[in-house]
This record gives sequence, structure tokens and C-alpha cells, in this order.
Amino acid sequence: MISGTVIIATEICKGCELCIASCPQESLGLSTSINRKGYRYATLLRNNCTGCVNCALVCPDSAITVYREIKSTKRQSQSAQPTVATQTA
Amino acid sequence: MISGTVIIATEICKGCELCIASCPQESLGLSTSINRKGYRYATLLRNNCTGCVNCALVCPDSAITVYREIKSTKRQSQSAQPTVATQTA
Amino acid sequence: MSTTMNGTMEIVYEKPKTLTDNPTHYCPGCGHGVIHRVLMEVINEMGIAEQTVGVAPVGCSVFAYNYMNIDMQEAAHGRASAVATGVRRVLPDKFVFSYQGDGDLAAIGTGETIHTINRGENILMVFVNNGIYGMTGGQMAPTSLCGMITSTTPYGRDEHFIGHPLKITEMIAQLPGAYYVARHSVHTPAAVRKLKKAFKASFESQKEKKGTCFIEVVSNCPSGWKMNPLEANEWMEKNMFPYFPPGDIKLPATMK
Amino acid sequence: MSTTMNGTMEIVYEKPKTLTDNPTHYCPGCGHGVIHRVLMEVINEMGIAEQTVGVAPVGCSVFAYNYMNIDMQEAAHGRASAVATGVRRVLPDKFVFSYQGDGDLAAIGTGETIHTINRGENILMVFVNNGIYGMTGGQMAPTSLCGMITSTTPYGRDEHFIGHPLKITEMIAQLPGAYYVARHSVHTPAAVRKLKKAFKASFESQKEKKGTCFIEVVSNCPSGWKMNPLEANEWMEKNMFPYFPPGDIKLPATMK
Amino acid sequence: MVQTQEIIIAGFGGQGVLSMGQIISYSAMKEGKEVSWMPAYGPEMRGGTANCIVIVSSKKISSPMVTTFDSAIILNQPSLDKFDSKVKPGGLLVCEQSTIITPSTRTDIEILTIPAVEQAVKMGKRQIANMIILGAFLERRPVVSISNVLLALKEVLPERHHHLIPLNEEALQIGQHFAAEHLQTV
Amino acid sequence: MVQTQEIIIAGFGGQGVLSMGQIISYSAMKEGKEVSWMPAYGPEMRGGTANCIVIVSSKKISSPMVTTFDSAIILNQPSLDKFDSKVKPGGLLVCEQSTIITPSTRTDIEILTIPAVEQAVKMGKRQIANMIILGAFLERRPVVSISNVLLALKEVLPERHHHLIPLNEEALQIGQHFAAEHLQTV
Amino acid sequence: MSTIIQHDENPKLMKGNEALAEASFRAGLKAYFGYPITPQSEILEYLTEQAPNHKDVIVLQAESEVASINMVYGAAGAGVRTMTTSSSPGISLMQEGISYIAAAELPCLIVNVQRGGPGLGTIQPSQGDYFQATKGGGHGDYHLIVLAPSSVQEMADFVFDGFRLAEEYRMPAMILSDGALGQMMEKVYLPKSGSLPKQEVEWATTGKPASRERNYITSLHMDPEKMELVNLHLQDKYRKLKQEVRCELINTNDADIILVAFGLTARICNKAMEAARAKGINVGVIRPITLYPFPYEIIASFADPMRMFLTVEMNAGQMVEDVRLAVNGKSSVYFKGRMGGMIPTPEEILLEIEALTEKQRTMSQSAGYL
Amino acid sequence: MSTIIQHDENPKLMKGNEALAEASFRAGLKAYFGYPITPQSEILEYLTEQAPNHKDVIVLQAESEVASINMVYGAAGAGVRTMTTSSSPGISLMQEGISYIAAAELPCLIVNVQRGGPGLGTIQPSQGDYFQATKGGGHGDYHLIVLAPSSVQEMADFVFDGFRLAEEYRMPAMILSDGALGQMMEKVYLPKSGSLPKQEVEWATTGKPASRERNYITSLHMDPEKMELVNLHLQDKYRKLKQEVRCELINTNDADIILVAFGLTARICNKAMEAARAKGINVGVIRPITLYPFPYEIIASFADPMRMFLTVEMNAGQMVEDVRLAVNGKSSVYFKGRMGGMIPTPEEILLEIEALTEKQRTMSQSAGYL
Ligand SMILES: Cc1ncc(C[n+]2csc(CCOP(=O)(O)OP(=O)(O)O)c2C)c(N)n1
Ligand SMILES: Cc1ncc(C[n+]2csc(CCOP(=O)(O)OP(=O)(O)O)c2C)c(N)n1
Ligand code: SF4
Ligand code: SF4
Ligand code: SF4
Ligand code: SF4
Ligand code: SF4
Ligand code: SF4
Ligand SMILES: [Mg+2]
Ligand SMILES: [Mg+2]
Repeated sequence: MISGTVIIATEICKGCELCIASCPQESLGLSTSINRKGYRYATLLRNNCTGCVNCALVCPDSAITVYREIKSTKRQSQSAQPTVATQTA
Repeated sequence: MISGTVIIATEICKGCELCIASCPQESLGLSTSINRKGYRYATLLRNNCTGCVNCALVCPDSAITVYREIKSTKRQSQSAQPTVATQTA
Repeated sequence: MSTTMNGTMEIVYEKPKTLTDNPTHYCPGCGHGVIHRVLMEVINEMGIAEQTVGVAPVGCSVFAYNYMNIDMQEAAHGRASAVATGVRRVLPDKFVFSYQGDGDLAAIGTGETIHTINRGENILMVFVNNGIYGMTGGQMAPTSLCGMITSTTPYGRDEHFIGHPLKITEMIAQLPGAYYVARHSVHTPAAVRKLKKAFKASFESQKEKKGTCFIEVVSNCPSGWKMNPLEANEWMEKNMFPYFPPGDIKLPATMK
Repeated sequence: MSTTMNGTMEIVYEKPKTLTDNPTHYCPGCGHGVIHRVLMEVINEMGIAEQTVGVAPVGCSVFAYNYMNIDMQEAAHGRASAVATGVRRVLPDKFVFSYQGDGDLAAIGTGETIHTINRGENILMVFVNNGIYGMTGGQMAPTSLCGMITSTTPYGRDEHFIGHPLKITEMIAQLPGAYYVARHSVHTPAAVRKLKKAFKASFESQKEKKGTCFIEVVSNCPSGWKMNPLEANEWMEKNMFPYFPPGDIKLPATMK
Repeated sequence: MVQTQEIIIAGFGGQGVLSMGQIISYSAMKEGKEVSWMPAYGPEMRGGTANCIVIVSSKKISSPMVTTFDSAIILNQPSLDKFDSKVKPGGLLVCEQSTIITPSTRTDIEILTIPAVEQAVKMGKRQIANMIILGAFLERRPVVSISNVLLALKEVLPERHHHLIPLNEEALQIGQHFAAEHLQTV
Repeated sequence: MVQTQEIIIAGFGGQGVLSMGQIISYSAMKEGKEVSWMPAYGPEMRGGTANCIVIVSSKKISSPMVTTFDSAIILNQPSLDKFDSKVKPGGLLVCEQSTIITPSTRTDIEILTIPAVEQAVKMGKRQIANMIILGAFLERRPVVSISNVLLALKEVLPERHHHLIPLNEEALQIGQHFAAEHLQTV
Repeated sequence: MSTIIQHDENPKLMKGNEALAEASFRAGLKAYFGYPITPQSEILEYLTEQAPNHKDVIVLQAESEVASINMVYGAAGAGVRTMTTSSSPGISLMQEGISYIAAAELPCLIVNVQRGGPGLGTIQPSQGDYFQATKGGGHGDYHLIVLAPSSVQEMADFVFDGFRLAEEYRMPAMILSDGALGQMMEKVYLPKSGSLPKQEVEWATTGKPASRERNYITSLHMDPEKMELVNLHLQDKYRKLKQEVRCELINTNDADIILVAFGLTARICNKAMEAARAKGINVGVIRPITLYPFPYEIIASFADPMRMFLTVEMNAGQMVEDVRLAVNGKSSVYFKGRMGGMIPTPEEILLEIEALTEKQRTMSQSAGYL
Repeated sequence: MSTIIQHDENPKLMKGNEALAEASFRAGLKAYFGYPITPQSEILEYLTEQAPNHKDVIVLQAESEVASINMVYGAAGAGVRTMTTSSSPGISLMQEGISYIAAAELPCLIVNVQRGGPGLGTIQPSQGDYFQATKGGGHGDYHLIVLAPSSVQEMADFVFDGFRLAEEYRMPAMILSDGALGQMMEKVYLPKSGSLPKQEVEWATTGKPASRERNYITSLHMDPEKMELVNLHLQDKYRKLKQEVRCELINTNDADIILVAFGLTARICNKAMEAARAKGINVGVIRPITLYPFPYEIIASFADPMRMFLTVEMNAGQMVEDVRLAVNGKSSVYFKGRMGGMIPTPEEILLEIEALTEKQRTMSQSAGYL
């Protein structure tokens, strides 16, 4: 399985949950805390993100950046985790 | 053949000739003289009018009144001529 | 006048009393006059003159109220159907019609036309399509044919520059609010008779609150087309009819 | 941001640089944001940002120019397509799009919409149909469904009183000036991908001066519908799609 | 002294009423005079009538629209009905004969009735009637010279119509003759 | 002397911000005072924020829109960011605790931070939080009496909701308590 | 001249827009046509909400303001009490229709809940459409009766006055309000139903009985002589309308400085006046209630070289021209305005007043030197 | 301030509408959008007729005036010289669009060939849209530069002036003409092409290069503080615009009676003045050429208790208010108007002058008694 991750701009996110519903991996959920706008924001709950981009496609606020592991030419699956997970834009 | 006639309001007529073109009997033509508006007006040229109403139907100025001989119950064709032919409205 | 007649003759056709005696200001041979008369004949014959309110447009027929011997309102350019909506809604049991040219109904009034019909306003809309702005001196109308020379398309309407003639009648026929939609003409006695039936059917359906009846009349504009009336009618048959073919466009089951 | 990343990861999706960094004023979950982004992605990917002029409407997307990082004009309510016509005609070789809501495009702007397309203006018209007037607080739009409760149809839209929802897209598809007409949505990743293709095809055809491309996007208005975004999308699929089915409505041969 | 002629020219569309006015105006402009030409416009023209007001003056012209006239050139009955009373006492009324059913009964103006259509038909070109009328008018009110009218025609007409100029000249002269004769007979 | 309270109430839509203002206004009207209630309207509300300005006075009210306030009742962070500086020196700021991330740092005003949501959840009805806040506010600025608020509720609420009035009363009292305690602890 | 309106005994707390809407039902409205626009959408919303209780009233959302005003034309021509409402940009779109209605002499009520312009502007309160309302934003010489409410109470009451005047003079009336008055809630004693008698509409198009000539509603008169007569008739009517002038005078008699303001701004001026009087400055307020007909004579009667006028408006200076025309050079006239949706504060008006007082003092001193 | 225009050596005989149309080509028009209406349709007709000779110019018949003005908005926003033309009812329909254009600071030229109103009215000449043009028929505080031609020559020349001013001040300009000026033929020396330099349009939306921030054209500013700043900026511009005031003075210095009139009416006043002077009455004429900015100061400089002003207009009295504002009570101001498409005659103006002279005589006599 390709391994990926997302970075969500938590201060941009409005907590609409559309990304959460669209994630085939059920990787996303709402934060328990709120951002300055008062919204609980989307956040990566699990490490099973495949970088499928679904969440980013449906995000109305362009709050999601998606990363995917670079496939070597031989298409070896490396499962290195990125050093960041959720970060404020 | 049913016999009829028409009375054309010569001062209303604008000489458009639409009635003339629509008369199956070719009964109508334009006058040689003009009315006060300056138009040569439509006039009954021959006595073969059947009272078919065609001319009146296409007249844009509602200038034509059509008369037809009253058919007796036995539908005898009487060819009495009306006393008027063309008259100013 | 009939009193001067020989007793053996009877009037088989005369101007309906729903037309006033005012001579029209229309050019010789102009279809507006026939359409006015046919409309007024139907209202006369149905005996509904006392219950009818008409709405005149801005266009050559702007003075319709001078000729139609019924209560009428003169609307702003393009707004006849909005005005008719106002009348219709507050006089729900009267007969209401609007009467508009192609510039009025299909250019400046497009929005009102579509929404009036979409609401299914229970009115008769008479749409006189002569492919030109008659009143203002022969400018291009939305329905001017491709290649047609008008005072604002002196080299012919160029559809690449300004688009094709608009078949608004076919467009509005799609709307659920349109109950009965047909295209007619008045260039022959037979055509006149058909139009009369269409008007009558429209008012009949209005009694039953069926929705909008929309009757396009493809008509001439001898002055704007720079032809004599007979040439104009011929040109119309030859050029307008292929693009705007007369016939029923939306015929309710009850009328079939 | 990617510089902070572990070297083994690459960005596979990020906000296009044709979007500014201004946070949108849209309600959570509102489709406008997605549609903006998809449009800007296409412009970004096609590398035409420098040659594109957009026209924003009056409606919730009135501030589109705050988010789209390209030259834009903000039009009066309903007139985006007239404004786009003005731009298009004087900048014949640029890319021009208009972006309008259903109230803007299909109510007050009906006339401009139809005539712009009838002229075949070589532009992309983006039509966001959320079945309501979002900006002004949830009043009935021409596309509000029968029975739909809005702030001006508090007992549900009554088609007998106010007419049926207007399928303007099907109407305008009839016009010769309409080159490519399709209905899309943005409620799933797949739908978003399709919409992106449609926008791309539209701009491609604009290069070749093919005429008007008209893309309706059936969208949500969580606030106006008084639902949360997920409910709204579900409601949309269940209620809007049967009446406004996504799909191609007029597909030029070259796109088949 | 300021010399001003205020002229109404009226008839049907197609009779050359508007161009008659333009010819006068153009010639007068060429003569260095002030001119204004004002047509009746819009739906007034429905029913085929046409008219224009021409003012020729040695001084700046104030209003191009006046309601009474020094001269009237009338080419049909409705126009006569409308403008007969608008000719100033002592003014001139030129009528085309064949189009008039009920002539003017005024006695305080000069009236010229010209069989222009008849003459034009004789000349083989019905459309030239307006030039005959014009000739007659200019005979009585020489606001511009005939030679300048001819020069004007040359400038205004497209090259391909220049062969018609002699015909126009003839028509103008016929009109002048009628007017001159008429003067003698009155 | 004229007594006037100019109050801003701000938060998200759905928190009962506007109705809180209406309850104050209605009660004040019933007490014979002059009142005005002015909501922020239109697209300002996009993004879910809502606010209203309430003025209660013993005299006619001139402008319903004021830009600085005697009191601010704040139910979310964006509203605090916006209105913190608009409270007049010596004024009152009432905040809902759980919605505030960065509290006000002003020292020239009285600040009350009420855990209204927490209390409301405890009471089993999250929506009642606004009444807790209102109770706290009225404890410190008794522009209307609690008993009149309850009477107002009876008139304003439809019959079928009257059973909620005791709950509202309880909420108001909880709010009053918090405010009173707070006063002692400060 | 005020219409004799009976009011409910108990006040309600209502938005200006809602009070106006409810009052229109009570005033016997028969047909409403309108299009949503902030800050007046509550009117249409209230009317649709309440429509089931008023089965004889048509409440129709039109496709645009252009359609609305022309539907009003149709309904008014059919002889019923009819109204449309909008806010600034929407009212601009109605200008052609309004000119037609005025020319065709149809009574109706138009409400403008003004917002900040020009263009799309803001949705905040403004008085930027004074010229449009009073001088004629449409083409040709016509006028509307223009009433300027300054409270929710007047938002309700002026519906009655507007309809009564419109029908009496057969011309359109306008309520020139603003976003603040429309949106704010205040105490209002609603006018009772039935206090406005039904109009005579023998001219209306309702179907021509054999017993009378046909009625027609038009504004077209191809013959300019005829059109001039129509205009003279209208001007005559406007002259008669002067008897309906309404104006509120507060503390004007001893005033050295008179504030002139309408609508919401007048309330703010009242407060500034009180503050000024508290400081010993003799300030009065004139509040024109009818902006057309404008109270020229009343204002003129206070004009005097020793007095100053300060006109305060939420615009760049519009009514101030009418104030200048009224005083005709006999007093100096100053202006204080806020724009684009900003509301002036009593404090800033007080500052202006103090500056004028200073000026007056210097002037009278220099007069002393003579 | 007049634009330095070079003219053809030889005059042409042209209709005002045609001269204006031809001049617009010569002034570098790039896009025209319009809709037919009498008495201005010749403009669109002339432009379409000549379009093949001007391949770089767009001449598009719009579906309505509303569409026209919004197309102009689009084209102006894209930085090109653009124009629309119409007559009174059509101009009313443009009011919303005009307010937007003014607020968005877009240069363009709008021509109103006025006809008699209100309503559908007549198609005869009128000056009934003075208020609309100068005070703002649309919503909010904005202004147009308004130029009033009085001859076919000026119909042509003012196209150049209009574009130049519009572009210099980034605001819409209007040529306020009338049916007579549009329809009549007169001698005209057409302005030569190329005398109007191309505008700088760094603000235009033509596609954003990477080198600059995006341009956007808007009139929306949700924040009223911001919208007020926009308004203050506009007002500032209008104040600067005063330097462009233009006005024709004829025999004013020794005049006991000054006629004030614009456009066609001013010509008629000149004739009346001549007739009056022939009778020994000292009459002068002031013809405001820019109606906005209005020549208040110039008129004020002639105000004096011994002098009378007579304003003559083809309306019910509109510019006369500005004349009154200018003289500010220092002279008495009278008005003579014709309406609905009627043109005043020099004779009737002379009668008014004589009546005023009589009044002056009695006044100075009674002054003698003191
Ligand atoms: C707002 C406005 N714009 C333009 C006009 C000018 N105008 C009068 S009638 C007309 C068009 C007439 O054409 P059409 O509707 O086809 O009617 P027809 O004369 O051909 O019967 C126009 C553009 C007007 N009166 N009002
Ligand atoms: C002339 C005019 N009329 C009305 C309005 C008020 N208005 C602003 S947006 C809007 C409708 C918005 O609905 P829609 O076009 O569907 O866009 P949405 O907000 O739903 O995206 C209206 C009626 C206006 N600004 N201008
Ligand atoms: S990229 Fe795909 S898998 Fe990863 S969070 Fe987004 S939707 Fe889920
Ligand atoms: S879709 Fe975007 S805005 Fe919505 S919750 Fe996910 S990240 Fe936040
Ligand atoms: S009634 Fe028939 S036959 Fe008689 S003239 Fe008319 S068309 Fe001819
Ligand atoms: S159709 Fe009528 S108007 Fe035409 S020529 Fe015949 S009678 Fe005359
Ligand atoms: S211009 Fe055309 S439409 Fe108008 S009356 Fe003449 S022929 Fe008929
Ligand atoms: S109101 Fe509706 S359309 Fe507007 S931003 Fe909110 S959800 Fe989107
Ligand atoms: Mg037509
Ligand atoms: Mg919408």
C-alpha cells in the first residue's frame, strides 16, 4: 500500500467534515480542541493515509496538502513517516 | 355559386393589395384615384364576388365588410345585386 | 350601413365591435392590424370583452389600446408579461392577454418572458415575430434571420458575430408552466382562421386556469423589410417559415 | 512547507498558486470553495493564469476576486455574462469565464444569460446551482425544488403559485451558441475530478473559439438549507440530482 | 440684414422629401450659409409619411424646429391638411398637383401647384418629380442657386449616379419654368 | 439622570446570541424603558458569526448602532478579537469560557469568564448556556430584573415551550451565582 | 395632514422591516411584488410567512426588481393597493418603471431601505439615495411622495400615510428608510386594520362594461403638445401636494444653530442637540418628514443672518442643497456627512456645533467692530 | 481646458447622431454596446454601417440597455475606450450599472439623446433628465462628468472631451444631448483621428502577469469604514474636477437680465437675447457647457441684486435649482420651461424678458421713492 500523509492548515479549516467522510482509510477525524475561529478542525487520526488525495479534493477551504512516499523507479514501497503531521498554516 | 359583395371603407383602406391577392374570384383591384391619405384603395372590379370572406380576413385595416345573399331554406341561388358597391366609411 | 342594403343580402363579415373606429397607424399591409382584429374577433365572439384586460408593449403595437375597445394597459419596453402578471394576480377571474413584438418579448424582455411562463401565469401571450424592430426603424431583432439586412446589420446578420435568430418559442415550450404553445401566421385566409382557433382555445383554457398559452405569429414588416406587402408575405413564407415553422409546438392532450 | 518534510515524501496535492492565501468567507462545507479551487487548479495547470480574466457575480461568491489570484471583475447582480461579453469582445485572445449563482444567472440575469449564450460568446460560464439565494439569507431561487422550504417559501415552494424549478441549463443547451453544456457536482472526489475535466475541456475549446461552454455545478448551501455539510450533500444527491441530473447535456463531437 | 427661410417639405416616404431638404441644405452650406435640416422622426413616420424642416440663414440658427414656415413644399394630401395653416402670411406653398385632392383655400399666401409627377413620367423617370418641385420652389425662393444645387449633387451622389445629373438639371429647369409661367398667369 | 446601557452580544449563530438580545430588549420594553436591538446582518454573518447591539435607556435612543459599548457579552474567540477593544473603560466584558482561547488582557474593565457551556451540559441542555451568561450579565448590570425576564419569556415563547421556563430560570440563577462569586474572588 | 390611524393598545418589539410588512397587511395591501436584497429581505419574508392569514393578498417573489416594479404597475393599474420594496441597487433598477408609474398616474408604495453606495457598496445604512428619491432618478419631470421615517413606529405608520397620499394624488409614494431602521427592533404600536378607506378607482382596468368607455393606462403621447399638457397636469398636482408637507420642529424658536436632518440621522441630531443645550448652546432641530414635498417654506421661515444651519446626512451632501434653496442665502448652511454605511455619532455632531458656535462668536464680535 | 482637437478643413452636413458616431471612431473608440431607441438609433446604425472600415472596433447591439451598460463595464474594466448611447427610458434602465461604473472608477462615455418624459412620453427633444444626469439617478453618492452640446459640431467635439475627462479622472462621462441635436443636420468640421492619446490603464484586468498583483474591478466593500474611504476618495476627485468647469458667457457684463440655458435651449436664448438687445434691453446669456461640474462660481460672480436671472429649459425646472444655489439669494431667479418634447421659441422667451424688464423698472422706481 502506498503510504502518504496530509497536512491540514488548522486555522483555515472550518471543521466541515467533508474530508473525513471522503477518506477511504478513515484516517481523519475532528480535533477535540478548537481553532481561533471556534471550529474543531480536521486532523489525521491514524497513520494509514495512502495519500489518495480524496480529502484534499473535497476540501472547500483548500486546507489540505497531501504527501506521498516517493516511489523508487522499481516501485518499492517505503513506509517512512514524514516528520510533520498536523501543522498550522 | 353563392353571390355576395363587399363594401370597402375607402378612407380606411391603405391600398396594401392583400385582399386583392387573396380573392379567389379576382374580383378586387386598386382604384385609379387616391383617397385623402394618398393611397389607391381596393375596390370591387367585377360582380363575381361570392362573399367568401377571404379578403376581409386578410385586411389589416378591417376595411372590408362582406355581404352574402340570404339563402332560402331550399338554397336557391338568387343573384340580386346590392344597391351599394363601394362606399366611404 | 346594412340598412342601406338590399333586403336579400346579409352581412357575413364585419369589423368586430371590440375594435374602435380609430384608423391604425400601421404601415399598409402590416400584420399587426390583422392580428389585432383576429384577437378582438375572438373576444367579441366569446362575449368576454367585459372581463378582459390586455397589455400592450412598446413596439409598433404600442397604441394597441387605441384600437382594441377593451380595458388595456401600456407596458414599458419588454415588461408586458410582468405587467400582465400584476393584472392577472389581482384579477384572478378575468381574461388577461399580453401582446408583444420580437424585440420586446425576446430581447429586452427575455427574463420576464421566461419567468412569466415558468410561473405558468394564466394568461395568453401573443408574440408577433416580424424579425425586426419595426417601430424604431428596422433594426436587428433577436429573431432576424441569418444574412438578413437590417439597419443595424447593414451587411446582413452575421451569426458568428451576433448569434443565430432566437427560437424563444421552442425554448419556452419546454417550461412546465407553458400549457399551449403554437406558431401561426396571418398571411392567408386559412392562416387567419387557424390563428383564430388558437386564440379561442387559449381563452377557453384560461377559464380553466391551465397556465400560459403562448401564440407566436410570424408576421411581416413591409417597411422594415423594405418590400411591398405582397412581396413581404412571400418573403416571409420563403425565408421565415423554414426557420420558424408554423404549427403546434406544445399541444395539451385536451386540445388534440 | 515541503522543505520541512522528510526527503522521502513528495507533495501530491497542494493548493494551486492561482488561489490567494485569503481565507474564504464561506460557511463550513460550502461548495463554492471547492468549485473555486477546481477552476483555479485548471487555470494553474494549463498555465493560462496570465491570460485569464474572470467575472464574479453578486451572490455568496461576490468576493471570488479575493480568492482567485488572477485579474477579475465584480459584476452587478445578474450581469456577469454581460460584463464577460464586454471583456471577451475587447480581449479576443484571452481566456474569460464568468461565475454565477442560480439567483444571479437564472433569475435577475436570465436575459443576459440567454443572449450571451445565443451570441455564442466564447467564454466559460460557471453556474453554481445551490437551489437557494445563499448570500441574502436563504430565499427561494428559481431552482429551488418543489416543496423546498426557504425563507420566502416558509411552507415549501408551491409550483402552482410560483412555478417549477427552472432547468435553465437544458433550455440554453438548445441554443446554437452553446458549444458544450454539462452538469456536475463537487460532493465526492470523483465528482470533483469530473468537474475538473469539464473545466479543462471548456478552456481548451475556448482556445479554438468554439462558443459558449456552460458548466452547471449542482452544489450545496448548508446554511441556507439549515443542514450540516454532510447532510446537505446527502440531501443534494437525494433531492437535487433527480431533478438536476449530473451529466453531459450537450457534448460536441470533438469531446465524445 | 438677417435673411432666413424656414421651409417645411412634406409628403410620403419614397417621394424624395428628405433628400430634397438635404440638397437645399448642402447647397446652402456650400454657399457659406448657415443651415439646419430637421426630419420628423420615429413612429411619426408610420403610415409612410415623411417631412423635414430646412432652415437657411445668413446667421446662426437657433432652433431647428419651428412651427410656422416661410415656405411649404407639399407632396401629399395629409401633409397639406397638416401644414396648410402653418405657412406664414405672405409665404409660399408649393404643391404637387396629382397628389392633392382638396387644395388650399388660403388667399394670403402664394400657391404654386406643379404637375411634377405628370412631367416626371413624361421624362421617363417618376422619381425625378421632387427635382421638378425643387426647381419651382427655387425659382420663387432662390435660397440657393441652381448651379450650386448641381455642384452639390455632384458631390453628394456616388460617382455611378453622376450620369443622372443632366436629367436632374432638366427637371430643375422644368420646375423653374412652371413656376415662372405660373407667376405670369396669376 | 439618563441611564443607558449599550451592549454588544456576539458569538456564533446557533448560540442564541440574537435571542439573548431580544429577551433583554423585550423585558426592558415591558419595564417601560426605551430599547433598541440591532443585529449585524447580511454576509457579515457568513462563517456563522452573529451579533447584536442592544441599547436600554431611560430616554429615547438616538442611534441603534454604536461602536463602543458599556458591556460586551462574548461567546467566541473571533468576537472577542473584534470587540475586546470596543468596551469602554470601566465597562463589563462577559465571556463564555470554553470558546475562548486567548482571553482579554485588558485591565481597565471588569471581566467575567463564565463556564456556561460546561454548566449547561451539566444541566442536560447545551442550548441553555446563553441564559446562564445572561444571568451573569444581569447580576452585574441589572438593566432588567430577572423576574421580568421570566415574564417576558412567558410572553415570547410559544405555549408548548412554557415547560422550559423553570429550566431557564435555573440557568439565569446559575449565571447570577457565578457572577456574584466571581465578584467575591476578584 | 397625518392619516388618522388607530393603533393597538399594546406595543410589540419588532424589526422596522417587519413592522412595515405587518402594517402593510393592516393598511389593506392587496398585492406585493419584490425581490430579495439585504437589508430589506425581511419584508418579503414576513409577508410570505404571514400570507396564509391573508388569503386575499398576493405576495409574489419576482425574478428581479425590474419585474417587481412592472408587476406593481400592472396591479396598480388594475386598481388595487400594491407595494414593492427593495434597497438601493434594486431601486436603481426600478427607475424606468417608476417614471412610467408616475407618468401613468398610478398609486402605489415603494420602499427603499437604503444601504451604502454607490455600486454594490455595503449593506450598512445610508441616506445616499435622497437625490434619486426626491429629484427623480428616472427620466423626465416627475416626483414621488417621499416619506422619511425615523423609528420603527414610523416604518409602520408611514405605510398608511404613503398609501393614502398615493391614492389621493394618484402617484407613487416612497418610504425612504435605511438599513438600520429596517433591521433594528424597537417598540411599536401597530396601526389597526381598517383605518384606511378603500380608494375610488373608476380609472382602473378591470374589464370594460358596456356602460363606460374603455380605460387605458399609458404614459405615451406621441404628440408633444399632448405630452406637455400631461406634464402641466403633473406639475399642477405637485403644486397641490405642497399642502401635505410635514416636518418636525424641536427647539427651533430660540435656536442659534438649527440642525436639519431626516430619518435616523434626525434622532442622532436630537441627542447632539440635547448635549449642546446642556452646554448652553441654543440648538434646534428641523426634521423634514416629507422629503418631497420638501418643507422649503418652513425652513425659510427660520432663515436669518444670525442663525446657522447644519445639515447632517448619511451621504456626501444631498438634502443640504434643498436646505440652501430654502434659506436662499439668508443664513449660512453647513454640512456634516458620513458615507458608505457609516452612521454619524452625536459626539461628532456636537463637535461641529461647537465649531460653528465659535464661528458665530467671532462673527458677532467682528460685527461689533463696525 | 478644452481638449486640443484638430479638425477637418472641410465641413460636412451631418446629423448630430452621425457626427457623434463618426467622432467616436476618430476618438479611438474600441468598443460600443447599445440598444436601439428613438431618437438616437442612428448612432448604432452609423457605427454598424462604418464598422468594416474600423476592424479593431467592436460594435455590438446588446439585448437591452441593462446589458449594454454592463458590457461597457466589462470593456472599460479591460482598459479600452468604450461607449454606450441611448435615450431617456433606456438611460433610466442603466442607473444601477452607472452607479457601479462610477463606484468602480471606470472611464467610459454614455450618451443620452433625451426625449420627452416621463414614462414612454414622446420621442421629441427634451432636457428632462438634467437631475438624473447631474445629481445621480442611481443610488449612492457619485457623479458623472456631464457635457451639454448645443450644436452638431459639439456633438462631435464633446466625444473627445468626454473620453479625455473620463480617462483622466477615471469616471464615466455623459454627453447630455436631445432629440433635436441628434436628428438635425448641420455643418460640422469633424475632429481628426489621433488627437486623443491612449490612456494608461495599469489598473485594467487584462490577465495578471507574474510581475504584478492581480487587478480587480469592484465596487463592493463590506466594511463601511472602507466604503467610506472609497466615498471620500470619490468626493475628492469630484472636488478636483471643478477645474474642468466650462461655460460660455455672451454679453453678460452689461446685462440686466441674464439668461441661463444649456444645449439647444441656449441657442434659442441667444436669438431671444439678440431680439431683446435690438429693443434696447441689456440681456446676456450664460451657457453651462459642463453641467457637472456646474459653473456655480462663474454664475455667482454675476449675482447682484440689480440683476435678474431667467433660466430656460426644456423641462419643468431642473437646472434652475443649481442657478439658485449659485446666486444664493443675491439675485432673483426666474424660470421658463417647456415640457414633453416642446421647444421654446425665441419669441416666448422675449416675452418673459420683457415682463422681467417691466418688473425691474417698477422695482427701481420704488427704490427711487426711498
Ligand atoms: C427601454 C427602452 N428601450 C428601447 C426603446 C425603443 N424601442 C421602442 S420599440 C422597440 C423595438 C420594437 O420592436 P418589436 O418589439 O419587435 O416590435 P415591432 O415594432 O417590430 O412590432 C424599441 C427598441 C424603448 N422605448 N424603451
Ligand atoms: C440589483 C440587486 N438585487 C438584489 C441584490 C441582493 N442579492 C445579492 S446576492 C443575491 C442572490 C444570491 O443568490 P445566488 O445567485 O443563488 O448566489 P448564492 O449566494 O446562492 O451563491 C441577491 C438577491 C443585489 N445585490 N442587487
Ligand atoms: S489522502 Fe486519502 S487516505 Fe490520506 S487522509 Fe486524505 S483521503 Fe484519507
Ligand atoms: S474538508 Fe477542509 S475545511 Fe472541511 S474539515 Fe476537512 S480540512 Fe477542514
Ligand atoms: S368576399 Fe371573397 S370573392 Fe368577394 S371580394 Fe372578398 S375575397 Fe373576393
Ligand atoms: S386589404 Fe384592406 S387595406 Fe389592404 S387594400 Fe384591401 S381593403 Fe385596403
Ligand atoms: S414598421 Fe413594420 S411592424 Fe411597424 S407598422 Fe410598419 S410594417 Fe408594421
Ligand atoms: S450561505 Fe450557502 S452558498 Fe453562501 S457561503 Fe454559506 S453555505 Fe455557501
Ligand atoms: Mg418586431
Ligand atoms: Mg444560489
